[in-house]
Amino acid sequence: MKAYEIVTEPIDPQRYADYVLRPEAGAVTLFTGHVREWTRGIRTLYLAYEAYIPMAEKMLDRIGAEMEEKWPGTRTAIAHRIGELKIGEIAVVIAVSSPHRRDAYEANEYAIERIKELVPIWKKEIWENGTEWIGDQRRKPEEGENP
Amino acid sequence: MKAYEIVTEPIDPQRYADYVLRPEAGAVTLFTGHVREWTRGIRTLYLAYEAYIPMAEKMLDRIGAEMEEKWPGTRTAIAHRIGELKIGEIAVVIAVSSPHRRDAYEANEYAIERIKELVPIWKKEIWENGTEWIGDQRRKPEEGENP
Amino acid sequence: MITIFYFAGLKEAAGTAHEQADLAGRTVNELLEWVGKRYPQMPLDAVRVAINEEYALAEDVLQPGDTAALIPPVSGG
Amino acid sequence: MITIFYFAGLKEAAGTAHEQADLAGRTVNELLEWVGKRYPQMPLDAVRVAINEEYALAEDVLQPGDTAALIPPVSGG
Repeated sequence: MKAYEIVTEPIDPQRYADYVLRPEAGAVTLFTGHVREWTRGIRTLYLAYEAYIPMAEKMLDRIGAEMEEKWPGTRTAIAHRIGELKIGEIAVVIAVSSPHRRDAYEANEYAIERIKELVPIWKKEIWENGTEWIGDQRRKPEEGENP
Repeated sequence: MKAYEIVTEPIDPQRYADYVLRPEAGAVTLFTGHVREWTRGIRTLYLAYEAYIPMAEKMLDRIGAEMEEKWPGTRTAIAHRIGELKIGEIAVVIAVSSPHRRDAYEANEYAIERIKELVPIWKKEIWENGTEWIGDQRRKPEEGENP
Repeated sequence: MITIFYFAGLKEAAGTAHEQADLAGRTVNELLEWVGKRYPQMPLDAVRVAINEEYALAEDVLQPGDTAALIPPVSGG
Repeated sequence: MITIFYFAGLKEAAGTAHEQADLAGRTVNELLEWVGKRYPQMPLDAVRVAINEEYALAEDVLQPGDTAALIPPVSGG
């Protein structure tokens, strides 16, 4: 595995937690983002993720570098899956280890916020009655509200 | 497994993450606290944890109830291991699932802070040249500073 | 009679994990005074007391059959 | 020549994932104008442009051989 990667197969989060653990780490935070069945009353059947893979991995790597600068002593691994994902499956995993817990929480949350700003990955929701690329300007069926 | 438990065997964190996952959960945060080899320049050989088991489980259960009140829709599982633990092994695991990620981070961090205030568990550090019950008023060898 | 539990460093100072004492009707504060006289080396400054697995106040009164646990500063996590 | 990449909804609007165009020497802004004329239905309001896998500024100038990716609002995580 790479510390920052786009993958097409199911994610085993424990591999990323193991990757960041070191003898000086007292705390590991592991975030997993999962496909939700219900979002604002609309039932999702499954999701499809697409990425601009080389740029996405470069941006994940950059986020990791930002984290090491902001929280020295942390170690990070991030993976995002693309392709079709079923309900409950893991889309993204972020593992952070740190000597102290505060940094592990803060750095981990920073990572997911930056991923959502920066990394060229797109989510398409597939419902019973339609599909939508999330993040774009089109409206959802039956709702008329942007996510 | 119980959602709030004191255990004596090695902790498999994934069991707790799986326990809290539900179709409406978009985010799972998993915190693991590990035995560190080095703390303020002193090398730890291993740790020994002791608990007032029935009260500790009751307090973990109470922390979970506090979390469900503060962050409705979250689901939590917590385990703390007692006995002798080697470097790198997991002493505590906190798994929180939530529809949205912000709550999963906040509630998880709340749990570890409350555990450190409230739950009757004690850590004894074993070094090459001595031992100490952490939290008590005695001083460490070679340092003269309370942790 | 009540049962007193000692943990961590307190257990080492007492040389026992638990004992019984005729302290029913006494307050938590009086229990701590009794323990302090019995074990002069025991560090009681930051000790909390739990009665029947719940943290108790200094003025709470022990009932016959209660379990009183002396809780030194905790260090889980 | 430069290579233009389209993703997500933009790819569906363009009907292609990538194409080549003679836009070396033009700015990122001019690239977006060119795309907007070519695909009038394409939603370009919130689109960012990456040149060679780095986010670019509106005034950055395209060089021969560059790859320009149109990045609609991202939704990873």
